[in-house]
Amino acid sequence: MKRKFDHPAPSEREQLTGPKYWRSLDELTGTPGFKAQLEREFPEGADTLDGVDRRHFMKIMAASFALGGAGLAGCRRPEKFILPYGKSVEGVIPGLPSYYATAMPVRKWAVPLLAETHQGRPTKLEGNPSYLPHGGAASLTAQASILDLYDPDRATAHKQVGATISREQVDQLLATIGQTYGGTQGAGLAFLAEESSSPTRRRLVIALRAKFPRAIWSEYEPVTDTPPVQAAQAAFGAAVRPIYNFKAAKRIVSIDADFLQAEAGSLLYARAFSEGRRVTKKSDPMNRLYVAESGLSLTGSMADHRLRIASSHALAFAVKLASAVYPQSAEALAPYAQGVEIPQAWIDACAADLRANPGSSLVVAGSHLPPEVHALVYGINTAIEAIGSTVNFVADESTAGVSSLGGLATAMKAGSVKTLVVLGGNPAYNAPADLDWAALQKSVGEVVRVGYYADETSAVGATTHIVRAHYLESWGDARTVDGTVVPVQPMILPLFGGLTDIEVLARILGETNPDPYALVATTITALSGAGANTDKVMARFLHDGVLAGSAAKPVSVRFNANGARQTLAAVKPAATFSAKSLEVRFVCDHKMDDGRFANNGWLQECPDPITKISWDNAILVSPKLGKELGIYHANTGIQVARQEEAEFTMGKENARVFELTVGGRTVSGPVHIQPGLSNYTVVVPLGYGRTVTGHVGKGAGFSAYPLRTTEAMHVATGATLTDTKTRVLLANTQEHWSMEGRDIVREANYEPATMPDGKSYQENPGYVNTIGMESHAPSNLGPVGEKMSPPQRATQIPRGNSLYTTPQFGKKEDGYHQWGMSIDLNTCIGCNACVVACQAENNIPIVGKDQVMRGREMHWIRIDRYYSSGDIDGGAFGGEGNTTLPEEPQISLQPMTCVHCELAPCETVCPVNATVHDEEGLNVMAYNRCIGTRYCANNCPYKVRRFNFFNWNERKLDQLYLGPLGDSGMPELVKMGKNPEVTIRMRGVMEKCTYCVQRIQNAKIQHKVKMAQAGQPGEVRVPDGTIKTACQQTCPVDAIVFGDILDEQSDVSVAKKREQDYAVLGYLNVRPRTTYSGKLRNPNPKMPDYNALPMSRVEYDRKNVPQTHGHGAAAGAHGSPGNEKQAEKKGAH
Amino acid sequence: MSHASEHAADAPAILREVKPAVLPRAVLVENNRSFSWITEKICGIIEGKTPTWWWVCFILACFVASFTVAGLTYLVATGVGVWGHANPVNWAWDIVNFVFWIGIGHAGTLISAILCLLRQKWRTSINRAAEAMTIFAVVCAAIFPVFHVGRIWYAWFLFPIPNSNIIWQNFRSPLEWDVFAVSTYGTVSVLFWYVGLIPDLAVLRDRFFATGNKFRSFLYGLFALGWRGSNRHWSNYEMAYLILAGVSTPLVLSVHTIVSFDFAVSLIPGWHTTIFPPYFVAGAIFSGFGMVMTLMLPLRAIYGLKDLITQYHIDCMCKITLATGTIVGYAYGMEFFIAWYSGNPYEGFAFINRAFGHYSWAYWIMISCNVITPQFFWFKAVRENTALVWVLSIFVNVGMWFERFVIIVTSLARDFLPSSWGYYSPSVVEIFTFFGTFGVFSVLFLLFIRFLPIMPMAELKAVTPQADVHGHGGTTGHGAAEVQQAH
Amino acid sequence: MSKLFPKSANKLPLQIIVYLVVLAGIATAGVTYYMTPKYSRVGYAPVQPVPFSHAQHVGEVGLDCRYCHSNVEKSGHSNVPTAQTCMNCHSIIKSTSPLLAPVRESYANGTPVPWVWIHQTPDYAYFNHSIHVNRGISCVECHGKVNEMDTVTHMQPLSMAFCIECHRKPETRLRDPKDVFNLNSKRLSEQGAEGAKKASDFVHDWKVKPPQSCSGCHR
Amino acid sequence: MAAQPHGLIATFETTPDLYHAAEQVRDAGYRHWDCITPFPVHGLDKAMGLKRSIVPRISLAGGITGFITGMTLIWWTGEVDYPLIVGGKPMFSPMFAFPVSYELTILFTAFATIIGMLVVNGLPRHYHPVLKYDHIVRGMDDTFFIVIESRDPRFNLANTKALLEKAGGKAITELEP
Repeated sequence: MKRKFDHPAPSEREQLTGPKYWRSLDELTGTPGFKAQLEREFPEGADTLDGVDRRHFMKIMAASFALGGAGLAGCRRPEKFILPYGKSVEGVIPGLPSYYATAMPVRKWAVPLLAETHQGRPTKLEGNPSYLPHGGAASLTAQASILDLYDPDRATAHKQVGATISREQVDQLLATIGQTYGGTQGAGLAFLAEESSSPTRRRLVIALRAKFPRAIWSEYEPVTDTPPVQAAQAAFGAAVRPIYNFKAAKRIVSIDADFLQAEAGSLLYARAFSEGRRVTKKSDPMNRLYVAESGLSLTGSMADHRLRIASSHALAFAVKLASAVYPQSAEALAPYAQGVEIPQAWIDACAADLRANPGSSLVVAGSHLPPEVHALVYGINTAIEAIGSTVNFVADESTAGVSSLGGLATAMKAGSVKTLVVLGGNPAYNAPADLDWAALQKSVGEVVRVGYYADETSAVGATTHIVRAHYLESWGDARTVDGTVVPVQPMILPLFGGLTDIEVLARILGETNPDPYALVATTITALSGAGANTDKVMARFLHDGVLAGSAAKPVSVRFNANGARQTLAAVKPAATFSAKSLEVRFVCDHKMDDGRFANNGWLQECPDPITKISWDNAILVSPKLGKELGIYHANTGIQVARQEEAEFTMGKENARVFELTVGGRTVSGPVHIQPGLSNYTVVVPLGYGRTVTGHVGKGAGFSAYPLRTTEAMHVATGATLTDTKTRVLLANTQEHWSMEGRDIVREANYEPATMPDGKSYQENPGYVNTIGMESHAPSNLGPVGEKMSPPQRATQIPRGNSLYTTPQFGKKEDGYHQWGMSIDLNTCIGCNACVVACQAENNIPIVGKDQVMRGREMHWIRIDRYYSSGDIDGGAFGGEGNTTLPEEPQISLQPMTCVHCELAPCETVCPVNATVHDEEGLNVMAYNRCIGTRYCANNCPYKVRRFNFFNWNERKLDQLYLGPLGDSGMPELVKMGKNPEVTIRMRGVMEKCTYCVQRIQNAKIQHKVKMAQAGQPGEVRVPDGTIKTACQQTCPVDAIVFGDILDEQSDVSVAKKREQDYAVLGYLNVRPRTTYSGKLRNPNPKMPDYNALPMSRVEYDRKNVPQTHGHGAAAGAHGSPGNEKQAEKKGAH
Repeated sequence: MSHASEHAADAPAILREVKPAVLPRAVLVENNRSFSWITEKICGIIEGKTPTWWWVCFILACFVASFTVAGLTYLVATGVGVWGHANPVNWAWDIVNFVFWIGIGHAGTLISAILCLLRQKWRTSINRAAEAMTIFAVVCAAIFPVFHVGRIWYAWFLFPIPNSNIIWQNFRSPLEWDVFAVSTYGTVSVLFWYVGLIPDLAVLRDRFFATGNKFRSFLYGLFALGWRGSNRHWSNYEMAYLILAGVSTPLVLSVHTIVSFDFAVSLIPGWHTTIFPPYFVAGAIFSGFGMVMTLMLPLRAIYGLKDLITQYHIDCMCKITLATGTIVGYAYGMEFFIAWYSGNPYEGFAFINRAFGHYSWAYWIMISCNVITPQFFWFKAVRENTALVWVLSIFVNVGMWFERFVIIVTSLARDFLPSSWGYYSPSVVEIFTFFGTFGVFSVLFLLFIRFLPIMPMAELKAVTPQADVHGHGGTTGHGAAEVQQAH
Repeated sequence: MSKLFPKSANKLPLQIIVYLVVLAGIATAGVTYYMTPKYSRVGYAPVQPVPFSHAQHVGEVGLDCRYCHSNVEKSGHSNVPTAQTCMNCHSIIKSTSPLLAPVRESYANGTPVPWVWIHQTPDYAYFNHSIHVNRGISCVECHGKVNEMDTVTHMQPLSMAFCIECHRKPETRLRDPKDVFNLNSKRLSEQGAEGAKKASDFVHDWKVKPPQSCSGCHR
Repeated sequence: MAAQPHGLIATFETTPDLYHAAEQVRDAGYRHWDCITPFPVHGLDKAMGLKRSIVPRISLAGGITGFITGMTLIWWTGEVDYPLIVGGKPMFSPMFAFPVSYELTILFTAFATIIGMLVVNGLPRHYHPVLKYDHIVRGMDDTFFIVIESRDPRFNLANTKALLEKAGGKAITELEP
């Protein structure tokens, strides 16, 4: 379905006439009419953005249509106009999207993307399938980044001391800086930039250093996602960084490393990890993941064995593991683990497992950990023969010649900086508190800020604010984590005349041709080797979206134990922690990153995958610490469901506000009890509490940056929490954490237990069918239906035991396809990318914190997160198991969206036929027929229907309750980003997942058109794989498969045929078209915390199987060995 | 007795002398009031000067009703979001109030229809007011399903009106059944009430004409359709009335059955249960009689209608309340039993959660009001203490409201997937909107008692002893109050 | 009392009922006619900024629809030609006509010619031209004989009923694929028994099953 | 109008009086006559010799129409005109069509009953000679009348008056037409 537009070679005209813009806009820019139209569409100055020319729906194409004013032509209807281009635009067919390759730069790496544009407006981003390691996946933030482009709160004008200046003046200013400091060799000139992987920027920086040798070039990122180079320097004597090959790793140990989410290249790693995790048949191997961590990360949630340790104790853990893996080192290392309790049995069994799999094991340490841990890990990886197999090292020169923020600050304090150019970043918000950046910046005479937003940094003493272009407006380049060069290609002219970093640098440098396209072309041509033809290289580069063969080559490294040991020299003894002296772990937020996405509504509203809190961050504390702090709330008299993890009063999390004090610095924030945390580690996500930001980000969360110092950027110790006795409401989207022993997520262990019980995957791949009501009830399909093949079942809908005969799809009106989906719970890592991808594709509005608190979030797909501990008590009433929060939960994640039931209960109850089935098995929703009784949502057992309680699209989120007294209408800028293929829903209608019906229909139409034109009009069935739903397309781990279940060869049919395929709540006989593949866990029987059954299964057995109390063997078919295993587990501690 | 007398007329002369022992007969109109006393009493309420208390109540009621008007205006202007609904509780006070009011309405129909069919003559004194109550309750009830929809301007989609979108309604939906059931119920109730009013309107027409108030005479006359008390008319009229009563009886049962289908047909644990139809009907009768007592007892005191609404009536109503309350209590118990016996963990949890979960407070209010309160009616002393009966009847009303709340909200708040569990609490808007419906009801009821005969005069007269054609009833149709009963 | 109501009053109820019935009938008929797309859309023929005559260009000159609406076979949206397309000829023919001033202006500086949009589908209904014209549904089915129109006029109601009618019985509307852009051609079903046979073969061979459920048009 | 009066009206004070008088008028063979009572007097139909009302038959017809309307509507809209797959349920089934048909049965019965009753009774008829009678107000209250209409073939001013007097009627008056 997706296709890339093959860019024609640049014409000669361009070569001669300076500025070169995005290829296919090129012709446009030549026409004054288009420019005029652009000006009208995207007026400069945000104040006019709300626009008088109001258009209602996004069906209208950007440049080809516009609806005239509200004037009525007679009384029949408003007159609308068709506004065609003045001159035909090559390659643009109104009504058909074009696809272009680009990439989103993230710190030292990038996500290659494919942008869908409608007449010059990018509307949706997907991963670029040409970049094979990502397989067309995109991350959560990449999916959401398109919203920033259309953010009405972005900086819209270049400003100098408050006054708007023109683009020409900006150019002049930059040239002046270059000229001024040219004479001083750059003395007095300093740059502070974000990290970047751009080869062009690198080239320019080198040129900069040559031209201004005395200028300071510094880079700063508040969070680190690549391991410290000094560790590699010490261990290998080379500036290298590791690239992991999780696909080859059968045994993985993560030391506080959230490689599925927080590390550079997480997209790549998640994908590779899932490939080692995916089990589709008995012979498939499954990797095993050990995680030792302080917080509860997504990686931790996937762990087969999880050890809660303080981040400060990661060194001790690494030491112990190193000692166990390589006993020769034990003696020398022993002192570094002193005073830290780490269960030796855990380490020994884990180490034994690693040793047993040489060359296919891998140990990963979190980037935030100090170099000594990394050095040790390099040693361990050497010992287990990981280097060269599961981890490779590539040269890393990114830190060469780069000053740190601290270095820059020293220079600024000394007064030696006269002009500071801040490229991106937001140091005034996120610099370490001990630097007092705001004051420092004010002390500098001239601060030129290049920023996308007029933010904190622009607000404190920036003399000039230059609008920075969004990456979708920029020419640039970047490298993925494996070093592959990818283009950053603009989809649209800079809406507000923004500049890119490279353009700024080029202009300061006084480059003869500061046009960013030329800059990039020069770099790429050079990278392609001598004698390359720029035009050809660029055409190929932009078409593919990757520069072939540019991936970094692995270098061979030799572990140098002595060098590594030197890193340990300065190590101080590990602290011990208690409620009086806590460890604070600052984490890069799942959604806000370091705060850069603060004004991105999609991300703000997206719930954190673990805490399920949206719009806020919280101080996360363990249940044990919660008890000691006295915030463990009281139970209701008789507990009928398990204790809730947070205090939900009136359905809203009413969190207590605590002051968190570290080293005399204090911030206050709400406390959220988070099972799975190290007892005395407090986890604080960064990126919230922005003070100068747009409407969306204002007031979201609190900033933890004031607690951070240069010395303790990621982990701080000696913290205390004090109750402020106040409370704040948090928007938590999931009130209850326990599955309550229900058969919702069905799990099994991959391998049989030491005493086989028939419940493991290897013993019974169809284990999912032994759980749930279906397991002991007659088949819903009835004897006839049971014998049918899946396509027959899909079309003939066997009556089963129903009173009614069901209408068949196999009639005259029958469709040629029957759609279905399968979701693999085993590989889903809960990254939320699908949630935002769906939001972008389907024009799903955000509703704001207040409405999320009420439970009115609109996400069509959500990730349900359950904890299970096996402690649940069988009876509903009371029982200790029901009244305590697990400290060590197992996490089960489940993407949940409309499952398109064949016997849909929602359809039956809709009085107006607004939701019915189509002939291809979709449960469709006709918005224009819906009157909004909400009965369907009530009757949906999966609770996936979403109601437009207000006119989310037309009203401001802070004025929802004002009704007609509030402002109405969607800002023009926001309208541009909407998908024209999907109706914008008005208030009062229900909506839900459609299986991306617009993609299905377009694919069917395009296929039919293609076949008709090819003379094979009878070929109407769309080949498998053509249609991908938005969630499927972006899923980094390919957990979602969608397709035609009539085609027995299709991926989805194959997935559904697997024995571990089951329907959630299957006993209801609603026959969902979306089925799930059961989750597998792969624990090591030799581990002390080994569980013979997954905890959710233990809970299921406890709740549903009559208690046998010690007579497990006699429990019969549904026996409950979980109880004994549970006892074992408890005993082990 | 009258049966015996009829034959006496044809019996041999000798037997006429033999007076059979008179069976004690429940006195429906006490103190042997005459026909004209009844007319005067009932018409007097309408013809008299508007009492001050009426104005006070009316203005107060209008004020309260304005809450509903304001609440609904705000709702329509802004969106359903102004209520407290959210996933997973997409129905809450709106449907609670709907079922509550519909339930209240049922006693009215029941009193007039079922008791009419069963020849329970004691119904005559309360049936007019009860029917009025039905209609006004249906008005209040209808507000909620109509306004709870997200796009009220498309509510006409609910009716099978041909249009250029050529799409029809889904007749598989209980909500569509509801549309027909409630609109039929409303229509038939109004018709039944109106038919009953025709002879009384004729009385008022003629009385106003006699006193020279031509305007009011005209108005009443317009609706009296030229009724002239012709016995040929009475003959058809009585038959029609009987048939209306006959169809109203299955109607009233079907309406609440269908209302209960809204829940029973769904698959939510706590809703999906076959006991609902009888249980809802019993509950409706229960709440309806509660409301009848709540309304009639003060009226009886204010207008001095003790001779018309006698202790016997109160006794009967108390007993029905007791019976239906006990049925409802039985249903509560049965639900638990079935939930346990079905072995369905979702079902079992739903009921345990009702009693002991987050909403247990509502559950126990419901139990104490609906199951425990009516048990007081076992005692004659309680039944004879009008003030106490009135207080208890209010508890019944409260309890039945909570019953609907418990069924709807607790089931939705905790259904299949714990990830979607939630907690519903109402917004100020819906509290006021609901509160206001009592104002709407009161406004209508006050208008009713001011402008329409609150009791069916013709029917009352027909049950007086002197209405008997064989003269056993009393001395004379014009007998003054002081004339003692002949027997 | 009867003194209140004259004798004539007895006839009134019947008269009122008769009047009401008549009134209701008129109202229903009126609503059905005046408030449905059959009335509210059909016949809409706004004045366009340039008095472009399809009759002249198609009927007389013989231009193919696709000369101007060049993407109709590829895209869901049938494009209105750019000024450049007009200028292909009009830079030579009538190159100074004042009526063509907006086109020339548009060509020169890009200001779009504000053509009034006639055939609008509602925002929630998605119509795709390419699938129809590629599979035997002619322009004329929805747009009427544009080749004979001096001013483009809305010819069909384009209501849901209109769409569904054809989707239910595609064989009655199909044309030979080569006739799709020939607005004077006849439907297969109007070409006698042979045509009807062709139509039913068309439906069978091309697997023509137009969607009749919501998802076909509403997304 | 000095012409033929509408009829004669006689007053009776009690129900037994009326009852017996009615029997006499009935036995005298009058057909166009009527009793005016403030309430339905039990047994008077028999005394007047009235046949069973035909209203029930109209009601029955209404009910059957209602039921058929419901079933047909649902069958036609769901099975014939626009079949849609809804919740995997059949396009038409009497099961789910029943509640609506049932309600329509009742609705149509009620309409038929009331309209039938009014038509049979010749109502609304706001003008009627009886209503012009001065004491009609009491007839709505506590008095009973017998009216014998002059269009009755047996009507004879004197004889009829005598009959009424004999039957115990008081205040026998001619009614203006």
